[in-house]
Amino acid sequence: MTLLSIDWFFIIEKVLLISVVLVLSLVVAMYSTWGERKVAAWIQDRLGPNRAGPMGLLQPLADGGKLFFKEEIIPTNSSRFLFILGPSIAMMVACMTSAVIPWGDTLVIAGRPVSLQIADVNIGILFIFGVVSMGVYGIMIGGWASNNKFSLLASVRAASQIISYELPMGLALIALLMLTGSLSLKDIVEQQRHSLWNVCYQPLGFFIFLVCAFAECNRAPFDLPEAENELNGGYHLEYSSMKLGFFLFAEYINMFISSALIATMYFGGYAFPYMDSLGLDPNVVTILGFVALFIKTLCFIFFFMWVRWTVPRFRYDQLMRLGWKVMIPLALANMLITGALILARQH
Amino acid sequence: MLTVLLILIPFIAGLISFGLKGSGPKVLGIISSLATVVIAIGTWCTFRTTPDSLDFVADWIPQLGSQFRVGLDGMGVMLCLLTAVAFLLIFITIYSRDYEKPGSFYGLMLLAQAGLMGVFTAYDALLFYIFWELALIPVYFLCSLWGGEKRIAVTFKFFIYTFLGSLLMMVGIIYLYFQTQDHSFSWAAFSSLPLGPEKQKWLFWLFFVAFAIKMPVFPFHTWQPDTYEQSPTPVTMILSGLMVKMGLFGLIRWCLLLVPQGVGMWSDVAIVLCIIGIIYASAIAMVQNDIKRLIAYSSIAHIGLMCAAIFADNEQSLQGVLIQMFNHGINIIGLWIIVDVIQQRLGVKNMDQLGGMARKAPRMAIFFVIISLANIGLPLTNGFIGEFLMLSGLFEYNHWFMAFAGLGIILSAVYTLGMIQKVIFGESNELTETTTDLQPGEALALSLIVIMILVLGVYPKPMLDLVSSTTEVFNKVF
Amino acid sequence: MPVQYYIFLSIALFCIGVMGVLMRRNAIIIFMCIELMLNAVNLLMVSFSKMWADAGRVDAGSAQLFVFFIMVVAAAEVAVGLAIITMVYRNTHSVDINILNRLKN
Amino acid sequence: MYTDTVFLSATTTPFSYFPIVLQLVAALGFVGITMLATHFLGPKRKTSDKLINFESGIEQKGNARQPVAIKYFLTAILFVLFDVEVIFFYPYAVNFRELGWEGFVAVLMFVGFFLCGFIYITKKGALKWED
Amino acid sequence: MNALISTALSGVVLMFVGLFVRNKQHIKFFAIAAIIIAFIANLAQYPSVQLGGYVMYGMIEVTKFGVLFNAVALGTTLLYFLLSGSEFEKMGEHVADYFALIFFILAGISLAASFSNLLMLFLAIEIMSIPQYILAGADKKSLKSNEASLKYFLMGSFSTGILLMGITLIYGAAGSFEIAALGLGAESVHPLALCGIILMVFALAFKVSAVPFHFWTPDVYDGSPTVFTAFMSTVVKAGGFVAFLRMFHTSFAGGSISHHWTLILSLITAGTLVLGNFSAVFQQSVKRMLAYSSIAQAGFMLFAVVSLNSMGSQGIILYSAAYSIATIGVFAVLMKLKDYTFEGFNGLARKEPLLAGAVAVFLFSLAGIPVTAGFFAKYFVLSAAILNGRLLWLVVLAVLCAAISVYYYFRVIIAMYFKTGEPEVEQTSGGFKAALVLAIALVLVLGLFPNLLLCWL
Repeated sequence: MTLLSIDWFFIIEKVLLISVVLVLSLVVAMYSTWGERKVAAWIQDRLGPNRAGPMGLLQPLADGGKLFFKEEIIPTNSSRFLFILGPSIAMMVACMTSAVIPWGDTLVIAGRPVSLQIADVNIGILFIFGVVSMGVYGIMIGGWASNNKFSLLASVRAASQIISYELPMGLALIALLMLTGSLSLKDIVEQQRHSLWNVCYQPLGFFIFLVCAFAECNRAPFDLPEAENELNGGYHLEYSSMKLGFFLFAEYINMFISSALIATMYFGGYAFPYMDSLGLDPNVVTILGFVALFIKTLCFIFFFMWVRWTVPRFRYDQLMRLGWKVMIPLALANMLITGALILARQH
Repeated sequence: MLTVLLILIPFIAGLISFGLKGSGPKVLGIISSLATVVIAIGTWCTFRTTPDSLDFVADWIPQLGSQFRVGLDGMGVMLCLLTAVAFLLIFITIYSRDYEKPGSFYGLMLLAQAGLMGVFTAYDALLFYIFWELALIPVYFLCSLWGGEKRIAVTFKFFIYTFLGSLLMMVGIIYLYFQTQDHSFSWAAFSSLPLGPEKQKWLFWLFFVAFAIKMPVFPFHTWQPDTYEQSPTPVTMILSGLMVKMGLFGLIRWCLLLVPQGVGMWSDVAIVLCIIGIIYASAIAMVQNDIKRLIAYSSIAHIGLMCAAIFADNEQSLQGVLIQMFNHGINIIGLWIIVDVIQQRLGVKNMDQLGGMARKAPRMAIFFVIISLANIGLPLTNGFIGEFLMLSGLFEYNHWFMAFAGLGIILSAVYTLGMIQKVIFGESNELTETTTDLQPGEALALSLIVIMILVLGVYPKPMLDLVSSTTEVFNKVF
Repeated sequence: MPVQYYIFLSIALFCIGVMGVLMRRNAIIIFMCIELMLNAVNLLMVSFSKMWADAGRVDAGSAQLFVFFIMVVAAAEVAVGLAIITMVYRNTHSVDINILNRLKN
Repeated sequence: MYTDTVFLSATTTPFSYFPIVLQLVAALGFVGITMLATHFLGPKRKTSDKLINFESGIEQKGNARQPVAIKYFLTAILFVLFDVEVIFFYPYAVNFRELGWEGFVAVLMFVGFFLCGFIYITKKGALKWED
Repeated sequence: MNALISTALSGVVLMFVGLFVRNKQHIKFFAIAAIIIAFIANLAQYPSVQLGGYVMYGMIEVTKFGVLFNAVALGTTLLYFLLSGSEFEKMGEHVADYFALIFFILAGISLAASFSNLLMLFLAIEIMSIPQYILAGADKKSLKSNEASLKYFLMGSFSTGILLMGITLIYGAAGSFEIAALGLGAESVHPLALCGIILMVFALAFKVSAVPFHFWTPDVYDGSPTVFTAFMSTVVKAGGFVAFLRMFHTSFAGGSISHHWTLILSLITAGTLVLGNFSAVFQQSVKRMLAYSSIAQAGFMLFAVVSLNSMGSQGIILYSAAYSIATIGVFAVLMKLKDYTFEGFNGLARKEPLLAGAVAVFLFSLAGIPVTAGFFAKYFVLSAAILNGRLLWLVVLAVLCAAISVYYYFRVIIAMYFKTGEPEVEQTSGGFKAALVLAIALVLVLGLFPNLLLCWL
């Protein structure tokens, strides 16, 4: 169907895919909150949410509904426009990162190949990097707009933390890039499909990336920006209703996306062992691949939660020291060693 | 080598003098200037026999085609002689005076002498320019440090005027340099340039303004009376007796021969300017009461005549100018010595307060009268022959010009005689009663001057012979 | 898209930047306008790079290299500039350049 | 039709970014609608006490927008510098196989300078948070 | 190339010296040693480029001219360190950092002397500029210094933006960044290239503070700590001129293209001369007078660019040397005085004859009086313009302006020598005096034998 020389099937297909991905990430985020509480309860030997629905499964819906119907409070001292802009940016950013992640290989529907990736751009990693670094604006603007000393301090802390950990993250990715020679996430996955997963070549890089991902998501043990015992709840102290919800959701979506990203870059993405030698229909393999990716992602989400309830929070100076004085040199060393090894093998 | 010595002796003596104290500089000054006079006479003698041996060439800036090229022709010998003699006279006159910081004073004087010698001997345009500036700076410092009350502003004006002029000259020099075949600054290369009339037309002004400011020719003269008045008298002597000759010398050597057609095109304008200057200066001199300013204006008038004669473009007038350059130098220095004596004794410069000095200082009066008459150009004094030649040359060029210039001579007689009348004769007053006659140094200097005046007035042949070589060069050009 | 579009867009951005520098009084806004100018240049540089690459120049990538350097230098300028503005703010509690006329008299 | 599809899905043309634009529109729509919804859905019972800033229950003192510790600015500035240096590694990493050992040595030099700067700021105490 | 590497490395080393050397008076010696090494390293490259330029990746071309100019820049900086090195110690704790910044500026200058690619031009200009913004604001507590720094920074980066736009437009027209291969000298000039060239003229005029882009200069030079003004207004400015000269003489000299910009540039030159000189006349502070005089001198250096011949490059070398030595010297003495007005110099000759003599010689040189280096500097740039043939009006204007410049330079001399007063002068060390004598000797030697420098070209 071509009208005005535009391929309308393509657009419909993409719109559908985007809707699915967005809904999926929202649902995953919602149920991450539930999961988190369950994991916490399990680790701390408690019960966790169990009233709303079986095993408290409806709890996230109840929370969401509650947030919608809460009163919207915008403090008089705050900057109104920025106050609303902050959480919006946070949410926007969270929604955008999923665009370049290959959720699966190509399906063939009615003879037409349909890629399970919203956009396969050749600079996928850079795209994610760029979008994620916008997230800092959401927090910064939110904290500033609140005109609250705690919020401001928290947002400044958050900004410093996020940008500090962006450096080793970028360096870790460079090592990966040397290995793969491409910034396209699809290419990276395809390479892992036929060989070992990248984590085997890049254990240190993976570790650095993981730590940085924790810091980027403001997850424990790096959740200084919302350290409730010193900052009253951090940068979203003044927020209520869905604006608070956005900040919280954005955090969980980010966690989901980071997990998916780690899985994609270091653990083969939708590729799983022997996927090409099972002799199954390509469509089935693709769906299995998607499931594989999803499982890997869930594992990482669980890992995130596990760490949160295991490792105590860093002090701020420790956090910055770790970021600058340990992670950056480590990442640099990783990059150089990777480069040297690859070159040595080449000759 | 003699030529180089002319520059080197005062230069080195000047540098040494900065380190001396007490009467050391004075003695050094006398010795050095005596030596210079001897060398200058030596060059004269050499010039009569082997003129080529006076040339000296050394590499300086080969990339620019500039050399340390000095040499002397008749005019150069004469002016070097004048410079050497003038400095000797000055040093003799001021031997009995005490200046503050004598080391610096004599040092600067001697450096100025070195600069002047350089200007008169340089045969390389760049070298000429450098000496031209070098002569200026010590004089500037001398005026500003030892001058009168308003010295700073006045000498500043003088400096900026002359500096501007010389920069314009530099533009001209650089332009000519690029016209030469082998990119050379030598005088020979410059003077053999085939320049079209169009170029000469404006090149003339670049050079002429520089020289006109130095001489000074109307309307570039405004710095001069103030500067003469404010400067210490020895410096005034240098300015009026020698530095003025730099302008005339430059005009002859570096303008007339390089851009003859330009000179021809503008000679009427230049002569008119000169004549305006003559009349104007004479008129002011007539109503002047300040004796220093009177002599300053009279100098403008005389220089105006010389300048006009240069532009008259014929051998006679040129010969007159050359002779008159020497004579005017001697005469004007004599006049300044007298004025200095009066000022030293009485502390006034206003002629109304003077009078009847002949009675108290008869020797001075005699010298004053003789020198003044020479300045007017009375026959049998040295001024006569030069002025006669110049006027007849001008007459040959244009009758009317000669008439107006002659008017200047008459006016000069009027104010000079008036000056003698007011200063020497007439009733003496309380102030002039206190005066004393000449001291030995002053008397020696003045008698040397008077001897020269009379000798050259009666027997000018040696001088005419000396300058004939220069005038011959011009015969070839025109 | 034809390169003209990019040229017009970049020039427009650049002019906005220049206008901002000339008309605004807040040091930080001026600074931002300067950054806008630099980014307009970057955009134009990259589009010219594409243009010459399409025209068959093999070394057209050097323009993109140039952009990298512009970004680096801009970053260095940001570092220095922010430090200066912070310093001025600490001393005067203002970043309005109008109060900075002590040197005029 | 085939050419159009290829055109739209090729990774090197600007049109491969088209789905991202779509996603941006979708995200914008979602955020906007939710914001509006929560605005209209929630109750509005504003009191002046409710609208002042919360500072642990005590009365607010002064404006919150005061200069914060210079350390944070410093971190930001250092980030800008080092991040840009990191950017330089990207083009290298893409091409480093072609550049071989020669390029590697050059990058080692670059890393050397990077480390010089790094050690310098460390020694200067720019990263010292424990006062 | 050697100069570039050695200065850049020295900068890094100096940074670390500051971390490890406790006594800040010792840092100066490291800096002096480093600059001597850089000087020697630079000269060591001379034999290899004597016959032809040494090209590196199409980015840098080291030529005789570049090496010689680097030698001048490094030499004058050495002199500057010798004369004013101890003033750094009064600027606070970060002495080594200031030295390091100076070395980075020098790296920029040496790049400016030998770039062969527009990218390197841009980098050179920036490496020269950015440390200056910091140096201008080195006196953190002084509001004047703050203001100078901010103003310089804003104006400097603004002009950088304009420069970049120029470069981009030229690239759009020519498709190359190599200055030798731009090939714009054809019969018709691409409109993009024309705009680009004009923008570049403006931006570079900005960097070298030519009228009408000079307005930042007096304020910045006045507000900056004097010790850094001395450097910024001399060596760095000369570096800007070299970049200017190299760019325009290599790329935009040929064919019809030069007609387009020489007219603009000659107007700029005329404006710079006139405005710089006339403004300098009315200043009361010597420091500010020197700031305006640096604008005026920039006018003379612009001659070298606008006249488009080899005399110009000789002139710029000599002018850089003469102007830098003299100005650095005057500033060095100025810093020893308490009072920066003309009256502050009253009677200096009586109290400190050496200082006064030195200042007098330096001012003579700045005014272009013979036997000082400044004379030949002016001589060469004027020659370049006269050789060009079409710029005689500019030459005459320049001569008039030079006469005006005597006025304000001599005001200092008059104050020192002809007026009485009790100037407050700091005690000067023997080393300072020796350096001053060295500077005087350099000025005079170059004034007598300019070919000692130019024979290398």
